[in-house]
Amino acid sequence: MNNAAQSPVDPTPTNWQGEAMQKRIKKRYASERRFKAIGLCAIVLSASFLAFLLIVMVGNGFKGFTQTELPLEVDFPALTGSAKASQYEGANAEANINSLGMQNIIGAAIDIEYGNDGSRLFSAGAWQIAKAAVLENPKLVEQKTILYLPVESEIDVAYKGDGSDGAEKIITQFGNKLSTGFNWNFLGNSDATDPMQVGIWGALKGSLITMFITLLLAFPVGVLAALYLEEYAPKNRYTDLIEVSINNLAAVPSIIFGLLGLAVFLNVFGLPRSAALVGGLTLALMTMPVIVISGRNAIKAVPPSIREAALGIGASPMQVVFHHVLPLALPGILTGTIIGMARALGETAPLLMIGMRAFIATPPNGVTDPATVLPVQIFLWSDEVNRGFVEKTSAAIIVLLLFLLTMNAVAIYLRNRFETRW
Amino acid sequence: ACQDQASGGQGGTRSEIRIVGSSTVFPFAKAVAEQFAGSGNTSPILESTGTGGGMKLFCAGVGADTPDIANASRRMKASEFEDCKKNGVTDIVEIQIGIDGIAIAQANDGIKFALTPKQVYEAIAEKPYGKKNETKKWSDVDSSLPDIAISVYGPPSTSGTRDALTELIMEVGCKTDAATKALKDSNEDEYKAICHDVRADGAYIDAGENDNLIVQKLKANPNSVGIFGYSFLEENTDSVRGIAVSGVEPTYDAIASGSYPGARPLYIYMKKQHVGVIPGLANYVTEFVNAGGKDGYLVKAGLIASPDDMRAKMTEAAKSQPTLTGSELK
Amino acid sequence: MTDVEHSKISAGEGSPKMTTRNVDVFYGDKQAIKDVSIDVNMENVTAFIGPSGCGKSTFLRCLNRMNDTIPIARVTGEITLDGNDIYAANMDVVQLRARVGMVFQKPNPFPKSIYDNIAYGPRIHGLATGKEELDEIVENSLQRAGLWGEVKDRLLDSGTALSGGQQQRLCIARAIAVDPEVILMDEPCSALDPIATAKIEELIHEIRGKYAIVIVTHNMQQAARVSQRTAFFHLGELIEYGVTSDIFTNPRQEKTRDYITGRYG
Amino acid sequence: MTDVEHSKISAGEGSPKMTTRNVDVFYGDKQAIKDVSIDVNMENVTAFIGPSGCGKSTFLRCLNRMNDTIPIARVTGEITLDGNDIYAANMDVVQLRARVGMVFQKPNPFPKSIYDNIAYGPRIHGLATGKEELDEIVENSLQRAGLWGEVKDRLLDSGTALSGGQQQRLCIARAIAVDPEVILMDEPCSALDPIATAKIEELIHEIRGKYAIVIVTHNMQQAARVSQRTAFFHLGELIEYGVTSDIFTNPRQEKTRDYITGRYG
Amino acid sequence: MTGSALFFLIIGLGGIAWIFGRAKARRFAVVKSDRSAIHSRPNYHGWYVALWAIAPALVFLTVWNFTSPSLITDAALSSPAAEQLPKDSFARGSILAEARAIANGNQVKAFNPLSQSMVEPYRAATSYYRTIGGIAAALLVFAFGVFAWLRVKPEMRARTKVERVTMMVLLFASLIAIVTTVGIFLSLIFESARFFSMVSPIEFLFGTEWNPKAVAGPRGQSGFGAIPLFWGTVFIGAIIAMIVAIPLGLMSAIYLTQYAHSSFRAWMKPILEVLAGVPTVVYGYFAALTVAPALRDFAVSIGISSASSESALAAGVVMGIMIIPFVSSMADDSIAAVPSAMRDGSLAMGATKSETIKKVLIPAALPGVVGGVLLAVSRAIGETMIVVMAAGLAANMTANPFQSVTTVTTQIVQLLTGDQEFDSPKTLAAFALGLVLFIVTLLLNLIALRVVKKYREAYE
Ligand SMILES: Nc1ncnc2c1ncn2[C@@H]1O[C@H](COP(=O)(O)OP(=O)(O)OP(=O)(O)O)[C@@H](O)[C@H]1O
Ligand SMILES: Nc1ncnc2c1ncn2[C@@H]1O[C@H](COP(=O)(O)OP(=O)(O)OP(=O)(O)O)[C@@H](O)[C@H]1O
Ligand SMILES: [Mg+2]
Ligand SMILES: [Mg+2]
Ligand SMILES: O=P([O-])([O-])[O-]
Repeated sequence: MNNAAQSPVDPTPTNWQGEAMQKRIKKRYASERRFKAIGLCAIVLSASFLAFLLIVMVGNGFKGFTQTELPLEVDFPALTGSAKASQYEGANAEANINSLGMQNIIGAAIDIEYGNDGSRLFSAGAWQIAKAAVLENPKLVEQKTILYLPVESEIDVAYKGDGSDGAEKIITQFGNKLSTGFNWNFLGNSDATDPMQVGIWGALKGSLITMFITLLLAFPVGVLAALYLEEYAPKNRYTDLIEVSINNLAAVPSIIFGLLGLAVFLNVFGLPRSAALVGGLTLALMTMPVIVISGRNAIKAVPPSIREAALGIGASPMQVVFHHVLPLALPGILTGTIIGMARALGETAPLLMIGMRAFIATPPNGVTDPATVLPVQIFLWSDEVNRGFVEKTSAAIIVLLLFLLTMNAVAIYLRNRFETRW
Repeated sequence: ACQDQASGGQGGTRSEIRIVGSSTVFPFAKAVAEQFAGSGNTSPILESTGTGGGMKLFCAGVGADTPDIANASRRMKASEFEDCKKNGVTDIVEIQIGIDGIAIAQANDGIKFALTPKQVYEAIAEKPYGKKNETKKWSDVDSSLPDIAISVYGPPSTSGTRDALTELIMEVGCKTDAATKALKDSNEDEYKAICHDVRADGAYIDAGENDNLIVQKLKANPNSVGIFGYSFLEENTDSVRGIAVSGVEPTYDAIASGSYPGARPLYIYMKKQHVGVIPGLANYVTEFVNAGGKDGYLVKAGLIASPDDMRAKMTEAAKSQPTLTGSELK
Repeated sequence: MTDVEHSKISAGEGSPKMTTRNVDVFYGDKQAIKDVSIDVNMENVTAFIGPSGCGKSTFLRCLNRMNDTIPIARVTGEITLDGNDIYAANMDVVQLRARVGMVFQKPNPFPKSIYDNIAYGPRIHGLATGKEELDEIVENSLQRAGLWGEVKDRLLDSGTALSGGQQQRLCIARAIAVDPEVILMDEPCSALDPIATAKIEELIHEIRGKYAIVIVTHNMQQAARVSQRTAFFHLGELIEYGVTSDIFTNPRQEKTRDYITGRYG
Repeated sequence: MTDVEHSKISAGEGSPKMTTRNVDVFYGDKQAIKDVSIDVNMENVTAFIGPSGCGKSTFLRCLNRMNDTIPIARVTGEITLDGNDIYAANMDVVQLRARVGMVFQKPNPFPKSIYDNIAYGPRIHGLATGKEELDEIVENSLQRAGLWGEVKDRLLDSGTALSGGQQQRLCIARAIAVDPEVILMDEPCSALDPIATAKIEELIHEIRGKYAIVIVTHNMQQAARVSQRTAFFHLGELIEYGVTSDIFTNPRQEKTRDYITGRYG
Repeated sequence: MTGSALFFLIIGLGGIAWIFGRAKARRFAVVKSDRSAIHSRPNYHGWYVALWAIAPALVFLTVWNFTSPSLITDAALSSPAAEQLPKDSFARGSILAEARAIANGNQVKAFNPLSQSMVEPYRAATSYYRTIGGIAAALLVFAFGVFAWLRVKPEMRARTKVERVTMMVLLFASLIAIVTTVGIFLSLIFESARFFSMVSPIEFLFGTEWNPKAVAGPRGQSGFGAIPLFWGTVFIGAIIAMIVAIPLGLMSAIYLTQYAHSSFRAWMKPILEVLAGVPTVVYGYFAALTVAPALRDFAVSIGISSASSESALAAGVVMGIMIIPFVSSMADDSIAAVPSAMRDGSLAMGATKSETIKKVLIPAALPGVVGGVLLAVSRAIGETMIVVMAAGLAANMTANPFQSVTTVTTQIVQLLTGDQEFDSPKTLAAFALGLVLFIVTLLLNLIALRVVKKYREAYE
């Protein structure tokens, strides 16, 4: 077999310096560089998608935190027939103010200063600002004051640089009087028809209540189930079934959980529609498998030698778990929980199924109150035609992303801080 | 005592008004609700479910877990009234809050054209005059129409706007064919199938109970046509414009005067049995009626005020709360 | 039982603290220990030697039922502690393990402070009624384990921050702290350097008066140095058990001789 | 350089194919190879022996720059192939590795067919101009690796389906297929049974005429059997390098003697 | 005593029981220093007594919470004030509820004047029954507590018993997963069965016309052919999204694991992960607001006049972006699982890095990558918000990515928001679609997990 005649390789040792070979190698290196560049491009492209998305959202949304205002001189004594400040203090302040007819007062003040057409300039809910101002400082009703009230949405949009012709005209007319102020309404109000009046507080509160319920249910159940499966479960058909169920639940599309919530919580149990309670329950079912899986991984990462050590000095299996395994696995469990909660916080589809998309103008005060949540609010606003909603939607997205990124950052921090390798 | 347990002795009451129903009335109801909440009342809970869906919920019974008010973009049907009665909802107050027209609209930057009920019918019916609908482009319907694909975003079958569309436009178009018209007496089912059924091959797109969505889709697809309540047209004149039907543009005056073919009244239905139980229910209805006046804020939002005599009647009705007998419905 | 076999069971005098009779251990279908009978005496160090995989660890873990933690492991035969069958239904495993302490091959301190490492056992068993008493137990155990001097100023440092040899002594101190009667050690020095090993051997030497100690080792020199009795295992069987000096100088079985002289293993 | 040291570099006659001078290798701050200078000759088998962790593999991997794949590894000193510095900037690593082939401790055939395993190298280097030529190279390499007879009917089976010894021979055939000048083998038999080992040794014996072969081994008998020259490493240093028979019968250094006689390691 | 007060009372009494149990155990613990004589630590005896004391009382509390309100209402109704109540049940119920709220201090002012008159009877009845409830609960706690306390003996295996209870709690927690799965399955099956009693499954699964109608009219049910939906789902989720996600995800993973400097990797990996953390509603908004119009303008400018703003492409591309980190982390894992010996073997042959990756690593990691892609597909087809906001509603069967298609999830949302009549096939169709989606994603997952597991085992 060492017969040279039959081997083409033997007689002529490879000429590595030959021209053909050198060319070939050049080509191979070129392809190497190309491949590497493609890889880099893929990453840069993926990252720039993210950057682009964030820039678009922040670019649009940042305007949502400001509003355009016009000054309005209100001569309260004249318009109210000299109301007394003392009426608007204390327990009955709210009721008394309502009876004052603030809407008419402001309407009249607008007519005086800006003519009969003036009310077109102001946001329909502008008078509520005045009401709030008086509630805060009842002395106002005894004097002449200048209030800065939000303008009508079209004008607001136009003043921020993207308006229709009609609105532009008004802007040139009142340009010197218009000013920009921080939109406190946006942080304090709930849903509304007028984009100048909308706020995220209602949705945010709904989100917080929903998340609270989710956490309350999913965390203990998830952790206990993880403990059972990892530490105690005998290996048999039933525990396999549990295991398969959990793995599959983690992969079930979220909308299916919405169908479950609708069919079971609403139709069978008759829980109230649109309530944070049902939302929390539904999301808890969705989050629990995530917590179980991450919990099991964290528990698995606790070295068996620790368990042996504890068992070896006479700790009972329960003591081993609660004294050693659980504390050591806790950072990992918490990381998984935060990630699961972040997912739940951003979830929309299942909540649509259980009616958390109603128009709700006041923040919820309890778990059974009708509520909506941030992502659903974003979804609802995104459907609005009024251009004023574009910036509000993006602004709400910024708030949501801030929450989510904070949660993720905490999770990453926890993971790095407590990442112990034994 | 048992009865008290069963019927809400424990279920109890609620402090906020619950409203369901028409997506056409929804924005008006929203505005009224906001106003209502702003003057010191608990904010009502509103859900836009479409007229038919709203009626279902409304008629499900009396009690805290059923809505107090159903908005409707058409009158309650006798069958729905029966359904209500069956479930114990016997005292229903009907209030006409104003008028709306179903607007056929397109984006401002689309190719401008006008339509007749006949053309609309032939373009979107499942079986125009009994034959399968083969049209793909508007020009297939009528050569005078532009050469663009038929793509109509419209309301779903549960919606009042859809009922208005079939009754006020499609049926009118359908009846232009004598043979089909004759069918009405001989074979009502067949007649309904021919005149009311909307095509399902993608040319007519059921956009759900969300008229805003249709406006958005029109903005994005200038070659599409949308069908929705006039108020949405009025609110979005910077992006969409109405298509003249039979030569009449959908304008306030045309609809108010009845010269526009697609005009129809809007209603709200209130459970009288809930008055005095749900705080503020009657006040809300009064507010609604007042807001629908010629200079009320609903008109600014695109509602067309009812004629004065009807308004007077409704102001009275909000006060005295007469209940429906069922005989006035069909 | 033949004569030869019988002679294996009890090596030398002294009261048997633990006895085992005809112990078989199975992992699933595989038999890891075959019919082993041995007595372990107080105030003695018993060494288990034998080639890798012969079942030394398996047998050792029978003595405090640590095998219970392996689902597929099954133990038959009789094992007694002070005459009570430790596999009897009414035997409480937790208590058994407190009485029969264990030290593992790889030092495994808890990731807690040195103090808490030692105090853990006394705490769960309620051996101390107050802080002072606990302090005393901790100091005592550390002293006996020869670690007190090295750690007395850093009792609140983590146990895992110690060196390997210190960690192993910490583990021994931890075992001592619950005041066991028997201490099982599974190759306690195999992860340690020679100096640390010497310290541990010295420690075993010092504490053996109070406990029955059983030690598994690969290192025959170590067995010869620390133990009074030696058992030689081979393929799950107990080949020979006797006084250490006899085993090393004058083994009765050929296999033992072969192993000791390095013929195989 | 002292005399003794110099004598270490080149063991015996023959033209040096590769030379190394004062090679140091660092992993991060840790020095794994200290000032090693060695010549490797054609048509010779050079064996590297030494206790575990002494740096044999590290040094071997310097010879075809496989250390480049470890980010923290840093090599200084001079290593030449046919007189060209292989760490020079203009040295092409891809070519170098084709010329200096390597066989690893654990057989690592690609999860491809036997044919594709062998053809892999010739394909990427463009050594065959057509299908027939490639077939020929494959057959040739397998024949030289003594595997042809066993696999000629199943060339399309996966390489991972072979037995361990066959896999290792496949890896050798794969290395041969690119027609290298030097073949490095890092404990090629340590994962194999004695029969497979014998086959590999026989194979080395057969092919050594064409290549310079360097083999790392733990097994001193193997070094004695297959190599003509042996280098003994200890703690990263080259203790002794010379003709194999001299090293084994008459080592100059005490450490070498101790190692060879099994005093430690 | 209100329910929550009663709850805290019971817990408080349980605490006392704990102390007593523990104290008793301590006494003999001190006396008998012989360890083998006392089985469990005093703490466990405490827990034993406390559990006995609390558990039956809590069961009682649960039952009482359901029964006592009706007892109270009955009592209140038997008072003379109740005679003025209207007969109408809702008004009546509402007045009672209000009276109850005022009596309980949850409400200050009566909206209905009649309520005020009922407050006093309510208050009386409430305090009467609360007293009864409180006493009963306390008695229960006491009785069972004493029973358990008497059983505290040195040899009593309190620890074992307490641990058994704990174990049952753990087992119960893990059963919830099964209950949920069964719940999902049953609710889908149940509603789907109703649907299929109205619409033939054959028509549903193989029909090509999707135009669901609400009323089951005499004209029969047509318009429930879901093939266009399935096609749209596959087109967007499994084709377009994957065309975006697979190359980008795979190449990102390759670059990060094989080429990138470790510090670059440390930064880039979390950044890519953020892509996965952005809520889907945000992607949907981004797709609808930015991507879709841009793609439409582009399509029109190259002469595709039929381009729709809710194109399959817009939804698919954005979904693909969302999936990138998913694919890349799966690919990352699979490549990392290839033994480095493989890589070394190839490099030692003189292969360049890219040749090694393309010819050795990727083929070796292929099963893992494929499994990962299957998981990604299952995620993509179950994704809802992006398609709801950016994909169309028109059930087209087109392969033109610039036209609009609709998906299963879009239609589920469409069918179930707004009006819901659970006797109409239109509403129930959503559940049938959900069932299909559930089964398909389940199968995909099972297959993918199996593939990945097999692959992992191959290299272990
Ligand atoms: N958990 C287990 N499951 C199955 N078989 C096991 C298990 N533990 C040990 N074995 C088997 O039982 C036999 C005895 O193992 P054991 O660990 O007792 O040996 P050993 O003498 O301690 O060895 P070493 O000196 O290596 O520690 C071996 O064949 C081993 O493979
Ligand atoms: N990738 C690496 N990173 C850091 N240190 C390493 C690395 N590889 C080897 N070392 C260290 O370098 C020294 C030499 O290792 P090397 O693998 O070369 O020894 P060896 O003689 O081949 O040992 P063996 O006979 O066990 O293969 C050892 O101390 C080892 O711990
Ligand atoms: Mg062992
Ligand atoms: Mg989603
Ligand atoms: O929502 P509708 O008004 O069309 O019923």
